[in-house]
Amino acid sequence: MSAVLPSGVFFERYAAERALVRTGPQWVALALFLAGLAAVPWLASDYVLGVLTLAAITLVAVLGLQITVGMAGLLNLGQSAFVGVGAFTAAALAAKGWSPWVCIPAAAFAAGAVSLLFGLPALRIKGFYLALTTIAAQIMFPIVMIRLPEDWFGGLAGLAVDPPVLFGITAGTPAAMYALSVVVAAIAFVATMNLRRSRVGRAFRAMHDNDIASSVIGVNLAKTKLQAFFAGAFFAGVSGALYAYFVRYVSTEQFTLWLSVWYVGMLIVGGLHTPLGAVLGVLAITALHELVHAAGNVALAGLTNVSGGTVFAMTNVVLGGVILLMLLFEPLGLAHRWALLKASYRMWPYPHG
Amino acid sequence: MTHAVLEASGLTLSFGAIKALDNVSFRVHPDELLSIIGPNGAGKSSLLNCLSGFYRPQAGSVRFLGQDITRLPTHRYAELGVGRTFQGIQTYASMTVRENILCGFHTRMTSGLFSAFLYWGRVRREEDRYVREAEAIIEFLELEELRHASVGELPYGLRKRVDLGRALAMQPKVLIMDEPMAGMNPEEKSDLARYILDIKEGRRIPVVLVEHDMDVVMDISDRVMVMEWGRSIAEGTPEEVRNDPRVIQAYLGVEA
Amino acid sequence: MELLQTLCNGVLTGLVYGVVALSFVVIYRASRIVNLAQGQVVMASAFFVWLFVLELGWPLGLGLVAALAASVALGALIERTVFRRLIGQPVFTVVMASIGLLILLQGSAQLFFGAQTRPFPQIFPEGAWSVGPLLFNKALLIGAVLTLVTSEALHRFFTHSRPGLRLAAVAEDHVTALSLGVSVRQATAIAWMLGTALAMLAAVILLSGTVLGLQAAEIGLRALPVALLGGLESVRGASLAGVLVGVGEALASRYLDPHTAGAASLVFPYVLMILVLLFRPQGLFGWKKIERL
Amino acid sequence: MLALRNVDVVFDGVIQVLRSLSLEVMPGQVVALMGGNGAGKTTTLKAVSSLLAAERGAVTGGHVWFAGQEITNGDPGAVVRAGAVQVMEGRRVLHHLTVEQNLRVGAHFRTDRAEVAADLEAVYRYFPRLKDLRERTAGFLSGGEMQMLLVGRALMARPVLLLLDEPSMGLAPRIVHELFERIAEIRHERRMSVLLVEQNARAALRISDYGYVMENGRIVLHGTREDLERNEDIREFYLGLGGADGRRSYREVKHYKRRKRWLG
Amino acid sequence: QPHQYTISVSLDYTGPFANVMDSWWGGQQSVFDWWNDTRGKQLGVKLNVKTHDMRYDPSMVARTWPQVLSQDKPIVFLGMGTPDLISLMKRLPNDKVPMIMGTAMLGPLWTPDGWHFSYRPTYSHEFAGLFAHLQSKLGENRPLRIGTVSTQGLAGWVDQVNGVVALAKTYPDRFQVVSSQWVDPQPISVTNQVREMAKEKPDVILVGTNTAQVVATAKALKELGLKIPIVTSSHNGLNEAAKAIAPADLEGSYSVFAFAPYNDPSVKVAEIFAKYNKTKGTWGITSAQTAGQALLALAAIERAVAKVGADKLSGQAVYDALLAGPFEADQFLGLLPPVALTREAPFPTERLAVKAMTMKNGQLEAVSTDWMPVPALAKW
Ligand SMILES: Nc1ncnc2c1ncn2[C@@H]1O[C@H](COP(=O)(O)OP(=O)(O)OP(=O)(O)O)[C@@H](O)[C@H]1O
Ligand SMILES: Nc1ncnc2c1ncn2[C@@H]1O[C@H](COP(=O)(O)OP(=O)(O)OP(=O)(O)O)[C@@H](O)[C@H]1O
Ligand SMILES: CC(C)C[C@H](N)C(=O)O
Ligand SMILES: [Mg+2]
Ligand SMILES: [Mg+2]
Repeated sequence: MSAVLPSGVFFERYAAERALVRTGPQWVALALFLAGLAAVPWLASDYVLGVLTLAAITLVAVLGLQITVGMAGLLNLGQSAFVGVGAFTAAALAAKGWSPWVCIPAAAFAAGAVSLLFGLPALRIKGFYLALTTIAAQIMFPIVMIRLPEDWFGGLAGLAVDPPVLFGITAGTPAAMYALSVVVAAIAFVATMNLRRSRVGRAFRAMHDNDIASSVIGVNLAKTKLQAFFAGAFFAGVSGALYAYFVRYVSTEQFTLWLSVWYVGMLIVGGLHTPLGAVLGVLAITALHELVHAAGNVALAGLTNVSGGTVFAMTNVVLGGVILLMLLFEPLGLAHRWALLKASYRMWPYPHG
Repeated sequence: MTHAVLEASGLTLSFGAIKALDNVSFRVHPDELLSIIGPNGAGKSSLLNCLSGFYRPQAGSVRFLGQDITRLPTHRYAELGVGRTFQGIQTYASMTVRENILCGFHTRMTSGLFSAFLYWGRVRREEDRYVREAEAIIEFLELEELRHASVGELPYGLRKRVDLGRALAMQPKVLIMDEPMAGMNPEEKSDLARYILDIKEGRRIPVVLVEHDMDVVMDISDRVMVMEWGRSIAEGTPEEVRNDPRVIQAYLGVEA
Repeated sequence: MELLQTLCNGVLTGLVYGVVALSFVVIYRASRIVNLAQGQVVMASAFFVWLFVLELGWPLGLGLVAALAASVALGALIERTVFRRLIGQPVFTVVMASIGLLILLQGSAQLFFGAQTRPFPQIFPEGAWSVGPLLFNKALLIGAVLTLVTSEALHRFFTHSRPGLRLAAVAEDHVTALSLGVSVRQATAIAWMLGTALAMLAAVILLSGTVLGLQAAEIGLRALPVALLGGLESVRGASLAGVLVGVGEALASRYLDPHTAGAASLVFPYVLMILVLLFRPQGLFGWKKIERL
Repeated sequence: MLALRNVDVVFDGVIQVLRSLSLEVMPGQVVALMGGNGAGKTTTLKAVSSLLAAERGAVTGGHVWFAGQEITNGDPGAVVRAGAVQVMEGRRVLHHLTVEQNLRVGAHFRTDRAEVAADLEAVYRYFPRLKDLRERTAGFLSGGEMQMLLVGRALMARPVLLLLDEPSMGLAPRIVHELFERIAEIRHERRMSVLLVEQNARAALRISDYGYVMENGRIVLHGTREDLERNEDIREFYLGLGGADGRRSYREVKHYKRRKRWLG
Repeated sequence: QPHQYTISVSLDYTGPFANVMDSWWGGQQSVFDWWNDTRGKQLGVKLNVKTHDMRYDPSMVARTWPQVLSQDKPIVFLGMGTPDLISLMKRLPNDKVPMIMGTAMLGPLWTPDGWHFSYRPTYSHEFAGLFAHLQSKLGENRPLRIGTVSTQGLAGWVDQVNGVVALAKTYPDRFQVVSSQWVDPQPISVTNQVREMAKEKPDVILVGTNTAQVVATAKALKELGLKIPIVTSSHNGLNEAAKAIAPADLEGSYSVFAFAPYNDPSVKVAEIFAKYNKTKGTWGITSAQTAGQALLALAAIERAVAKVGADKLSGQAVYDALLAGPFEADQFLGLLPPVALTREAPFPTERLAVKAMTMKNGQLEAVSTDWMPVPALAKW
């Protein structure tokens, strides 16, 4: 569906038309939204702050997934292994006393580099088969990490991480971690949007839609696939670094296939075709997750004859159910719903374009 | 006729027992529109695929502007200036018309992954410049109304036009087209014929055209090559070819 | 001799992977659905067996029939509520749906049955037969024979019967199949019923006389590389790839694990799969992807 | 035989493609459906064959009747069994099956084995090229060969109504000519009706009894073959016959747009 | 009015240990309810216990923790497993909340000056206690030959083997690891590996991972016609395995842990559990282990009340109490040996002793009535 603008809005320059924020009301909405984000630490409890922090950290990884899976069409079920590589890299460097300014980028590059290894098969392997090589990354991750020399990544023990120190301030409080994570997530979001509207992002999408035609158009498929893996894992690395600072400990058990599956689930629910989908998906699933969790804890505290297992099995039931319902009734995700909503609002009262 | 822009010599290509191309040679000269016709399965598309680097001939060579490009990787063909459109639909369904066309500029543009994240300075200027060029193509192909329409939702004929737009964006030094007119009505065909002539004459890009619509082929070609069973069986002006009994027998049928 | 024993055990274990892989393949081959939740389906079937045979105490034969019926009913339910509605959607969406299903089934199993480990009935005889110096685990040997027989029967069904041709059309492209009047619904229904029946067989072979818990679903992840190695479209390929993986794993466990502290046999199936896919992207016997311009 | 009454089709809940479209095909009749790109011809066929649902589309108003039964938003399988078979655009052969297997899938629901075998021979007679290629994997055929296979496959279902979406696309002139002769022939042999979407209007009209012209999801003109062949606009835009004299060369087409619309 | 304080508890109702959670929580819940009813009343203290489902997930712990701090304001936190340890270890000293574990510890967590404690040492220590006992019973003067079955990929599992290897290195004349086999977490058959191992003639086979592997190992032994005792840790004890295979097939196998067998007549907690338990859990190894955890917390609280008074309890007070010298066994109702905590390690390193159960004639019974001392082990 083509973008419908409010009537009366037109552009005199192509550049203005391609800007991410285009109309006055959009600027106002953006400002309000940012103000809201900034106000959270004063309004929310520590727990909610923690939840939002983790959501922001997760968002970075899911944005990466949006690039690899959504834009480039390379199914990746091993994102959490790449997050893990980032987390371990950041933790190892932080333990040596490096600042976050070094650790976070280093984590990103390390994860990106490792992803190239698993991206290589993508040069030959396609579609669903590719998903399996990424699962392989996931399975090999703990096995390799544990076997590496202990003074690299802590071996079996894993690594403890001190809170990040930024601008001379120790970001140990929930509010500081929140601020750091949200800012990074915002940067990641803008970067993803930028990628989408520029040459490399278009090459990703072109390859997704029609790889062989793209090669004849001049897209170097090998390079582009590796770039797509790299970009997705780069974000995963950043997410991993933040995660390390947030949990303050990294060990291999934290980066499971199950988590990778979750990332993909969030992307599905949000809609994998646009970065907005990643945002909506992470928010929706996090909210739902917390809701079920909270209800479960209440039930557990109140009704002692309810088995905890029963109450909490509902988490998976509800979340799996939501993914299925989305696929059945809105396969393009919440982002599509959002776009339709905007369109029908703009075209109101005419129901059909 | 001086040197050839594109030159194939002795191209041979088989798939198992099937000989799709059997020692095919020909040249495309500057400022010329060469049509290739022939019955279904004669090997026309296979030939074009060899010329654009998608198939690798088992024998023979392809020379482009004097350079032997037979063994180059596929994407290098585009970089050097071999542009093409495809048989059937090969556009990018999830992108808008303008994005499809911008994809054609891929080899001309230079921005990389990290500069794309930033979208600042040089990247932004580059995007601006190529959007302007894309708009010129959109205007040329009269797609203004649809520049933001998603190509997957366009009807067949318009997608073919987008395909042409994308090929033009490759800023080709030779344009290869595989059945661009298929699925169009005479009016649309005449539009497209006009575009093709404009491309050849206005932009001075030589064109290699595979097409089954004889009216079009005979009207707009400078030269016609006829293929059958993977071989070139006749070559000449449209007039010569039209009256060649072999061509009539193999291809045109009694009608023409 | 010991090497021979290692190989035999590898073959038997491999055929267990094979039967699970077969259940992946059958679903794919009949409906073009890659069901990542197949491990969970196996687990669910196992729970049904436990339910009827041990919990309700039905006679073994009756219990197994009831469990089979329940598994197939589950398959039909999944097909009706989820995959039938996704007919015509891209493969990607379908894979995603199977991920949703995976999470849902894992949760539901815990909800209905709880997470504790429980016994699984002894369905095949216990212990081992010795043939000369070689030992064959009875349950695995019977399972292996069942696997081979089933796979051959299914192979015939898919390649030589008219319904098989119909399923091939569906596996190729839903919309085309629809336009030919092939009922994609029927195909997906068949796919799921066959797939769950096979999952039930797999559960019985896998778990006979051991413990059952939510972790049983992990067999899915062990069998997935096997299915891809054989080629998702190839019924016979599944058991063959299973044997390859089983033997390789046994050898790796014996000769490499001591030097890698157990890493070798764990990653072996994935490494083998990736290596083979690099040379045959469609798996050993899968359909080659056709790329035309 | 087939009747569409005031059919509206909407995709995705918001994109309306057909607007109150009505059309009729009588038994044994060949009806041509013409119109520019995007007019909604393919969509019309899909509304009949009930293939809209797979693309998130649906008939939201009006009725589709076929062989005395309402099939609006019906089940595609039932429609095929009732005898209406669509040849889709886009060369949708079953890539990994052989040519012959493709043809057999076309007859998958028929139990009259002998007749099926006879029909297979008939298809090979209509398209001798397919006979040469019978063991070939369909995905490797050339574009035109695929097109023949598609038509052949549809015939294998013994349709009473054949819905052809641009069958001549990509076929060599001689084959087009033969194809239309075949269609005319088969239609007489089997008293089959055909709803023919065709850009090659000259060839199409020659074998048609009646024709419709679409624009923007609506029928804007319809009439018998003679009526249409006499219509100035049809001659100019669809038959490519400029005015009264013969064809105008494609070389001489002017730059400015001359299109005249029947409806805004 | 009694003074009210909160104890926060980490549970796992949706992660890998959900299967034992009813009994797990039951052990803690019944001890706390009993205490509130009896000694708490006397002391004028009421403990509110808040449970949190941490799903055995470190990120869940990390994000729940600030909330636990600000809302529960706990004076003690009862951890459940590794995720609690790794995400909180570094924070606890700042947050001034002591954490008490009920599980055995792992080598990598053996660090000084923490605020996390367990009455149990590492799994390897516990095994060592049993191995020492078995070695002394060998009847001949040679090392005990140990085979291990475990899985790569999960740190806790690998560490159990590492600790035992370290044990053998420290006492080469008493213990020897003759074969280490690595298998799938849910193995289809371990016959190959067990046969391989049997060539080295192990006296015992250590399976520390999970019940599935215990069952698979027992089946393989039976298939091969071998009788080698299996040694398991507490959380996948023999009674779990005995659900799947005839007890006869586990004959002679051991389960070892640093608390008394739950069915030992001297263990008084069993009665408390029978009276106070509100969960679906049953009295067994799991509930005994968490009851011990609760008892240690309560012992520290009582000591703190004595020191600072019922109205001034705090995390700091409980922490100080934990380190203020050994707790004698009589405080633990027969469940635990004396517990002596120091700053040196998160678990007692002195006066360590374990008990074990073995399968005899299809019944689980205590290996010895006395606590079996654990040989001293250096950090590995
Ligand atoms: N990749 C391939 N694998 C196997 N056979 C092929 C392949 N590509 C083409 N062929 C075969 O080569 C022959 C020539 O095909 P090609 O597509 O070049 O024909 P064409 O002249 O373009 O015909 P049409 O006009 O019908 O498009 C055909 O018989 C086709 O089946
Ligand atoms: N799945 C879809 N979703 C949204 N819009 C669609 C969809 N399919 C078709 N359309 C729109 O419906 C209109 C009619 O399309 P249709 O394919 O029926 O045209 P057509 O007459 O067959 O054209 P052509 O001659 O190019 O094949 C077009 O504008 C197209 O964009
Ligand atoms: C619950 C326990 C048995 C878990 C394990 N020992 C751990 O600390 O993680
Ligand atoms: Mg062709
Ligand atoms: Mg159409």
